Formats: sequence, structure tokens, C-alpha cells
Amino acid sequence: MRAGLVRSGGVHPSGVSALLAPFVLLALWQLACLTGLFPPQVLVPPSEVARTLASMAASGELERHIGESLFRLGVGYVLGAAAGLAFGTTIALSRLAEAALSPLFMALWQVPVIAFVPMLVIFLGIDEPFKVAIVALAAFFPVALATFDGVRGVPRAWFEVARVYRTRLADLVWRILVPATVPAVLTGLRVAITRAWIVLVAAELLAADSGIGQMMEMGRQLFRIDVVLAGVVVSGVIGFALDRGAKAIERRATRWRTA
Amino acid sequence: MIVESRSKPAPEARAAARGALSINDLHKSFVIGGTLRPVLEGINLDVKPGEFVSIVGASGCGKSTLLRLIVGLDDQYGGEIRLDGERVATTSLDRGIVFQDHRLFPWMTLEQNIDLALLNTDTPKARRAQIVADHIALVNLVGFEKAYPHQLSGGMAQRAAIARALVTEPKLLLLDEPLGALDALTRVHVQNELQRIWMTQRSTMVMVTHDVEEALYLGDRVIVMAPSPGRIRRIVEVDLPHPRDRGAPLLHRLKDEILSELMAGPGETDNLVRLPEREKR
Amino acid sequence: MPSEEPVTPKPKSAAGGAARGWIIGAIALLVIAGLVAFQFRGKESVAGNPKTVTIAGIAYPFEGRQVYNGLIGVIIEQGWLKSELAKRGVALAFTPVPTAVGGPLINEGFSGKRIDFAAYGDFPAIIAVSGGVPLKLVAPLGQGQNCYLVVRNGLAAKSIKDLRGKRIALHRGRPWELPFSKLLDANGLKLSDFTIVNINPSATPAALASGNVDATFLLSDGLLLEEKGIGHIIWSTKQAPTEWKMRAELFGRGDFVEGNPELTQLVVDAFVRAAAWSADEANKTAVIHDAARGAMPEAIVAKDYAESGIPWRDRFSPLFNDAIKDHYRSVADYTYARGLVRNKVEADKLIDERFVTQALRDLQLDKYWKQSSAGPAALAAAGGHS
Amino acid sequence: MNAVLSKPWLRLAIGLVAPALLLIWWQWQASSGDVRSIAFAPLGSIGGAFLELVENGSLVSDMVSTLSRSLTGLVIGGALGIAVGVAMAIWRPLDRLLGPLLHAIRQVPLIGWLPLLGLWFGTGQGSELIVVSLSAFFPTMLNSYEGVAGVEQRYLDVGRIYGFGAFQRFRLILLPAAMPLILTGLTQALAFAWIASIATEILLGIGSGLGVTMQLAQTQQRIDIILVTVIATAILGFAVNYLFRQLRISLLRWQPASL
Repeated sequence: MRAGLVRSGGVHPSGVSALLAPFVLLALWQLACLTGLFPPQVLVPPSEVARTLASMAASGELERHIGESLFRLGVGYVLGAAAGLAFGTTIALSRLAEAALSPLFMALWQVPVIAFVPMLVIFLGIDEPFKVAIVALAAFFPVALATFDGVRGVPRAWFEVARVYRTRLADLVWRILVPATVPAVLTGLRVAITRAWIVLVAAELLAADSGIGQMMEMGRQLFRIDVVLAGVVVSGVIGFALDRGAKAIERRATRWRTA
Repeated sequence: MIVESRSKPAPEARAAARGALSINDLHKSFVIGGTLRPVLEGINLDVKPGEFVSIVGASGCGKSTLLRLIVGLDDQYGGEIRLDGERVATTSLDRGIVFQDHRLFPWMTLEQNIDLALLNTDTPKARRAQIVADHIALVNLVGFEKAYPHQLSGGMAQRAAIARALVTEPKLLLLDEPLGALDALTRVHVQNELQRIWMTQRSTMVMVTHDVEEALYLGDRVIVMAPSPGRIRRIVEVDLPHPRDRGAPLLHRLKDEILSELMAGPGETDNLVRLPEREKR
Repeated sequence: MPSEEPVTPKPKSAAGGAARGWIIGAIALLVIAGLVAFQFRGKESVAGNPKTVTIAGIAYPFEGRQVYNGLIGVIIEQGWLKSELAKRGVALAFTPVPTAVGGPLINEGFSGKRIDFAAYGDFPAIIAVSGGVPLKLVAPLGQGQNCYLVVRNGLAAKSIKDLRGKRIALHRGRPWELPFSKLLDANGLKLSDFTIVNINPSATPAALASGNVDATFLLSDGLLLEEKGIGHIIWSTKQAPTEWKMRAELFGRGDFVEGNPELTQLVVDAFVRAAAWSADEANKTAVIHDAARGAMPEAIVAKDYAESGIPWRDRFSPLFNDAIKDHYRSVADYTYARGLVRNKVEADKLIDERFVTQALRDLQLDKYWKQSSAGPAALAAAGGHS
Repeated sequence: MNAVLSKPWLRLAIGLVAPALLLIWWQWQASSGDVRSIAFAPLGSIGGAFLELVENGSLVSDMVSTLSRSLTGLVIGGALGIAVGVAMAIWRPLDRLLGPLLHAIRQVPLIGWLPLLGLWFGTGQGSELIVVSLSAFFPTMLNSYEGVAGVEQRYLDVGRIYGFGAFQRFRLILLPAAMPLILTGLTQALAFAWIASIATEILLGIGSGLGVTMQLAQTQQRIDIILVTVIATAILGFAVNYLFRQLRISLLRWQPASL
């Protein structure tokens, strides 16, 4: 019976079936390794990856990697998202700002972060500020784009009402803009988290002594595919948790909006 | 098959035997917050083919739910709903409906919106374009065939929705407060259009409305319903030929009668201002 | 006729708009189809020959395709190996691998049995063997690559001792980590005497220029740093015994070498022929030109190759000697000591000299190369190692 | 002010002000003579490098190669993304089964997949296309799912009334209603496929492409060539994005014009 298509926001996938697919995948993976068809060094069985994860967790190395990565992600993301919100709102509200800045914005939106590396290293050195800046850049673009769409989606009538009652800019932003744009902005924030996380790992490949990206790069150099796969599991789980968190916030914030 | 002659024989009279709706002992309840709340109880109604019946009542008397059951969007009910003897279980092209929000697909032009109703009928492709054109003319929307819904006004969109519902020549046409969202002036125009279409098409029509005047002006009979649980309080016969004169004294008398009945309420001493319950769609 | 309500602009003549829309749509589809087809051109499937010998090597982007700069490039040009194998109904295939991630890609290829031979570095080979992939060193490839210690401008450091306590950029896990540790041992220093900063070579120039690091240890891109005026070289493996250099050899997959000695012999013959061609003084300019394709500029390659201590011919000598055995023993010890590998590798079991000696006899080249005279004397020049 | 902005050529002029300021700031950095000249090549040398690359034809072949790789990835990844996203939105158990797994995999950075991809597809031709298609797949899947799940029940009721079969419901209601979000997904997928295409050119070693030139320029410390590739990326990216916006406007002409 085709389940109703009403917006399914409320229904949280029940725990069991959510874990079913990953579990089946792991079982297949384990089987594939046992058949011996694939080289054990590359297709490392999940049991082996679990053992590596356990040993790294015990030695505190895993915790150091995750801690540093999440710190960089946190600071970078907040900076990037805040800048994105501000920029998105300004180019949405002021036609002049949009005409002046959006062409440059649309051009830079596609440029891979690797191209900014030399400049960033010059200005920020190669330690934490450099990596935080890269994460901020990655988060800035999706948030700015989503904020722009969000603010532009606000019906013009609402602005006219604000002008009629001569509301001050602060009230306009706080009472009208924010509630109206929250859904679009939250989607942008959600995309930005994933982007920031993936770019952070790339940045850690370039220059870092710790962090998930560095762990995976070293793993690959030293032909320790189990370490690489441990990195895959960790980054997948952390990324997924961040994404679900953002989705939960998005769902709660858009409860008032019926489909 | 008895061809019932109306006072004014319509040019292309449909076979009059189609469109006989009979509802006996219909009851329906919803589970809201764990408790079973009856919404409709003991509904018995027989609509003769070609008849126009209005249903009027305070909000919460389940009139929209009744329509959703008749059209087949909701098939959980007790009792019997039969159209020309056939039990109503799911949707069918024999029963058309017009909603309060016109529900034209925004991504289709006016023409495409009306044509989609014929998609699953056995009308040959060649004739479909002609049928659509005829119905667009019927609702006076000639020249807007290629317009998108956002380019039409409320009244025009509502008339388009009526055209879409009629194009399959349903035995029974249901109207769920079709004019509720329109301004007073447009509403009068569309009422006249509706009456003119009904007289030419001769299909059975059941219209739900909260406007008593409208119910009386259009309906051969007016079903007055009482809320919680929804049941039929009284059936008022309107013995006037069509098209009617809005100023007819009979209409005014019946209007006052029905209004006083609706306002009195069956002895509940609830205060006048009662927060309208969100009607279950 | 009921009066019409005010209506938004009359819908424009849809016919005109639609036609134009279709035309644009068609053009767009054509362009995309063309680009997608462009992507799948030239992907000819490898001939379904039952027996294929696959050799992997570092490849460089040059004029839109992948080129091999070293001996593999010469083998392809000579075409001798391809015809010899064809006589035996065996196909020859090459797997290009980028410099950025060479080692791991080849190791993954070896373990998946998709690669039979690879001309690549000592570190990744030892790492593969310790990871359980059986490899055999079937032919040495010359004298190895030079590494350079570059110090940033404005820092008056003359030797590694002066850099004690300073920040040094070193990309961990890469082969040139070993010569750096030998330099430290030779000067009685330890890694912990410095702040080692782990940076990818692509970010190093900017770090050195901005003073975020005081010095860096890397391959011939050190020469480029000097030429660009970002730093100056204060030491290089040219001043150290040849076996300190970062070495690359021809490694074969253990089971392939055991199972197909005859084919392995042909491959080694081809490498020795190419080495002989490259070692000929007359081909020097061609060798340097080819080595610069898609890699370092020619001038840098020439400067890197210019070494008074090693005659041009010896640069490509495929002869096994004790220096090579010592080198691989030290790689095995270092990688194990540093915890880069989990189980220690028996360097001696790695080496299989049969094929080179046979090749030299087959090609009458056994007197072409003399045992290089690099011995303890050269060690002294490396900074007073006792 | 609006009068000024309405004339297209004036809008274009305003749009060029910001890039012009950026170039002036750039030139000032480049000619500062000290450390910064490493990261900021003067405009003259960038022009020179541009001519050099155009003359030997590598710039054009790089652009075509990267554009064709990212568009192919977009076509494959996009089509799959829409199919899976729509299927998950229509068939709820599939969503509960596959959803969490796909959302977890979406978070894993590229470096994690390379060893496994290398194992199954070899370093040859196939794997870089898979990586690019993957990076295009996820944003399209996410947005197609949201698009179809958000279709209002009242439109589906109309479909039921007129006896729509499953395929008619999909073609006439679900797809058009979800089209705005599907197009948003495709725009994001284009940017991600583009960036992934450049990343794979560096990590997997491909004959030609903007990423290859960028990597080579980085090893040869030719900052001017890096900047030429960056500018080429920005211009090409801007152009393709502009075309996408036009496609969106023509496909969604049934939507009321926004603010």
C-alpha cells in the first residue's frame, strides 16, 4: 500500500531498519574478505578495521585526531556560516550590493580550495589558522547562497508592511526576515556542514600533524588500508551525526510551516 | 428507464436515470489523540438523478468529510453509500469534485489542467481537444487556454476547476465550498455560471456551503446539518423553478428559518463565541 | 457576460517561446552529448589476451597524455620488449601513476595482482613487503635521486647542526625521510632536536617563504626553491655516499617472478638495454630533455644530475653491489624502528641478482659497467662520521 | 537607484567594480616585493602565462577535458541521484532502509574511497569518473528526495480522483512539483562534480585537465600558471552556472516571478 506522501518530517526512521542496511553491508564485506578473492591488504575485513579502531582508541591517538578535527571544524564552520549569513542577507536586501558582488561570488564558488592554499599559507601560516580559514571558506559559500535564496523568497508584501509601519532595520531582520528565511538558511547550513567536513579532511592532507585527514593520508602512504578504512568509518559516523543534528534542528524550526 | 421531464427540457438532456445517490445509515469516526471521536452519525440521504442538493451547517458538522467519503478519497466508513446501485469504495471518474482551493496543477496550462481529467477516460484522443475547448467556452475562459494558474484570478481558477470536474461528464458532481474563497461579487457571477451549467449538463450535483443564501438559491433541496457528531437535522424543499429570482420571498423566508435553526443549536448552552474547531480535511 | 476580473499580463504567444525553447534545449543536449562522448573516447579496452605483463611507473602529464620519463620511456620508444613478448603471444601494458600518490597506488595494484612489475621507490616497496605483498628486487635502477636541505632566506645556517631547535618542514612517510635521518645520525642529532612540521611539498614553498618554517628537506624541488630565491641549499646527498640517496628499483611481484622466470628475464633485459642506451654520453641531452617532460624544468634536472663524483655512465648502472644491500637493510631497519611498518623486512631475501647477471651476458654488456668505486672514503666527506 | 540597475550594461559595469578592486589589491600585493610575491604573481606574468598556455593549446584541452569529465559525472551522478532520491521518497521502506546509509556515506571524504576504488576499478580510466559521479549523486539525491517528499497531498488527491496510475502520477505530479528542488540539487551537483573532477586529476593521475596543470604548476612553483587555471575555473564555472540559471528559468516558467 503506497504510504502517504504527506511531508514525512515527523517520522524518525525507526532505529532497527536504519541499522539494517549498514549491518548487511558489513556482513557482505566480511564475506568478501573470507572468500580470499580480494587482496587482504586492501579489502581489509571489518573485524580487522574494528581491531585497529579499538587499538587507536585505546592509545588515545584516535581521540587526538577526532578532537583536533572537530575543533577546526567548529571554529571554521561558525566563522564561515556567520560570514555567509551576513553576506547572503546583504546581497539579497540591497540590489546594488547584489549587482556589485554576486558576479564575483558566483565565480569564486566553483574554485577548488587547493587554489587558495599558497595565499592562505602566506597570510595565516600553516598551523591552525590556515586550516580554520579553509573550513570557513568551504562553509561560507553554501550558507551565503541559501541565505540569499531564503531572503529573496520572502514575499514582497511583508517588506511593504514593514515599510508602512516604518519598522527599524533591527526589527525587520529579527521579526520578519529571520522566521521567514529560517527553513532555507537551515538547509544551507546543513549542506555547509558536509562541505566543511570534507574540505577539512583535504586541508589536513596538505599540512597537519593530526586530524582525521592526516590519519587517512598516513594510512595510505604506509599501506595501512585498515587505518584508512578506520578513517572512513569515523568520518562517516561523525559526518552523519552532524548531518542528523542539523536536520533535527531544521525539522523543529520548520514545524510551524505546513507543507 | 424513466426519462423525467424537467420544466425546461435542456438541449442535450443526459439519460436522466444516471446519478442516483443513496446513503443509508452512514457513520464515521476519527481516532484523535487516542480517543475515538464520531464525526458523522446516522446519515440517510437519497439524491435523485439530475437533482441539485445543497448541504449547509456550522463548521465541524462533518460536511467536508461526507464529501471526501462520497468521492472515495476516504474509504473508512460504516453504512452504505451507493451511486446508481454501485457501492462506493474508491475514487472513480463517475464522481467528480471541486475543492475550495481550486487545486489546478501550477505547472500545467489551463488547457493541460482540464485535459488531464480525460487522460484515463476512453474518449478518443482526437475528440479530447474539442471537448476541452467546449468546456473552456462553457466556463467563459476562452483566450486563456495557455495561461498558467498563477496568471489567473481566484474566480477564473475556480471556474477552471469546475470545467475540469465536468469534462468527464461525471454522473455525480460534488462541490466542497467551491466559492468560499471568492469575493462577494465574483461569487454571484460564479453561482449564476454554476446554475447555467447545471441546467445545460443536467448532472446530479451535491454542494457543501456555509452560505445559506447560496444553498437556497442553487439547491432543489437544502440539507441542514448539526455538528458533533455530524447528523442531518432537517431537509428543506425549495419548490421554485430554475433559474430563480434571488429576491423571491420564499427564499428569504426559508433563509431566516434555516439561520434561526442553525443559530439555536440543540439546547447546548454554549456561548456564541466558540473557537472554531480545525475541521478534519 | 460577467465582467472579467483584472488579469495579470496576457500569456505571451506560447508557440514562439516554445519553439525557441526547443531549439536551445536541442543545442544544449548536443553539446552535453558531445562532451560526454569526448570523455569516453580513447578508452580502448585492453586486448583480452590471456597473458599480459603489466609494468607500473611514475608518469607525468605532457601535452594531454601520460608520459614516462625514465627507463620505461626508453623501453616504450625502443619497442624491443613489446615485440619480444608478442613473439610469445604475450601483451605488454603500462600503468601510469602520478608522483603525488605513486607508492600507495602501486602497492594497491601489486596486492590486487593487477601489476606485475613496478619501477618505484624503496620506502613504498619495503612497506608493501612488510604488508604481506611478496616483492623481488630484480634490477637496480641507477644511483637514486638526490635530496636537498634548503634553508629560508635571512637564516645564516651553514649545516644541520646550526638548525638545532628550528622548525623543519618534512613530509612524513615519504622516502626522503631516510637520508634526512642518516644526516642526523651522522651529526649525532635526533629528530626530537627539531620541530618537525609535516607539510605536503605543494604547500612547502609558501611556508618557507613566509618564514613559518626555517628549513625543509626534499627532492629536486629544493633546487627550484633556490633558483626562485626563496631559500638556499646548505647540504645535499651529493656530498654523501651514493647509497644515502633515495633509491628506486625495478620490483617484480614474487609469485609472477617465480612463475614466469622467462618473461621476467625479458623485462630485465629491456631495462638493462634502456639503461645502456641512457648511459651512453651521446644520449645525455635526450635523457635530460625527456626527464623534464611534465616534471621539473630542464635546467633544474640538469643541475640535479650534475655530479662530479658519479660518471654519466654509472648513473644508470644496473649492477648489484654491497651499497645497495646496505641501503635496503637500513630502509628495513629505519621503517621498523620508526614504527612505520609493523613487521621487520628481511632485506637480503628481497634481492634476486639472477636476472641482471643473465641480462648482461645475453646483451654482451658485462664489461660495460665496472663496480662503482663508492666506498668508505666517500663516507668521510659526509661530515665527520666516526 | 532602481532606474540605474535596470539597464543591463550598467548592471554589468557595477558587477565588474569588485573584481577590478580585487585585481588592484592583487597587483599591490604582488609588487610588495617581499614574501607575498610568492603567492601573488603580478598581473603581467599571469597574462604571460595565459598566452603561453593558450599558444601550446593546453589551456583549451584542459578546459575541455575537465568540463567533459565533470559534465559526464553530472549526467551519470545526477540521473542516478534523481532516480534514487525519488524512489526513496515514494517508497518509504526503501527510505528507512537506505536513507541513513547513504547519508553516512555522503560524509566520507574522497581520500577514503581511493584505495577501494583503485582495488575494484584499477587506476585506469574508470575510477575518476566514478568519483565525479559520486560527488554529483549525493546533492541530487538529497534534493530530489526533499522535492518529491514535499509534494502536497492535495495534488495527489486530484491524481487519485482522475484515476492516475503510478507512472502518470510520477510524470504529471511528482516530477513537475519536485522540479524546483531537483534543479537546485543539480546546480549544487555541478559545483561539486567540478571540484571533484579537479581533485581526481591530481590524486588519480590523469593525462589532461585543469587539476593536472594546477598540480604541475605547484610542483614547478609557477604561481602564475596556478592563477591562470583558477581564473579559467572561475570563468568556466560562472558561465555554466549562468546557463543553468537560464535553464531553470525556462523550465520553471510556471512559477510566479520572485521578489
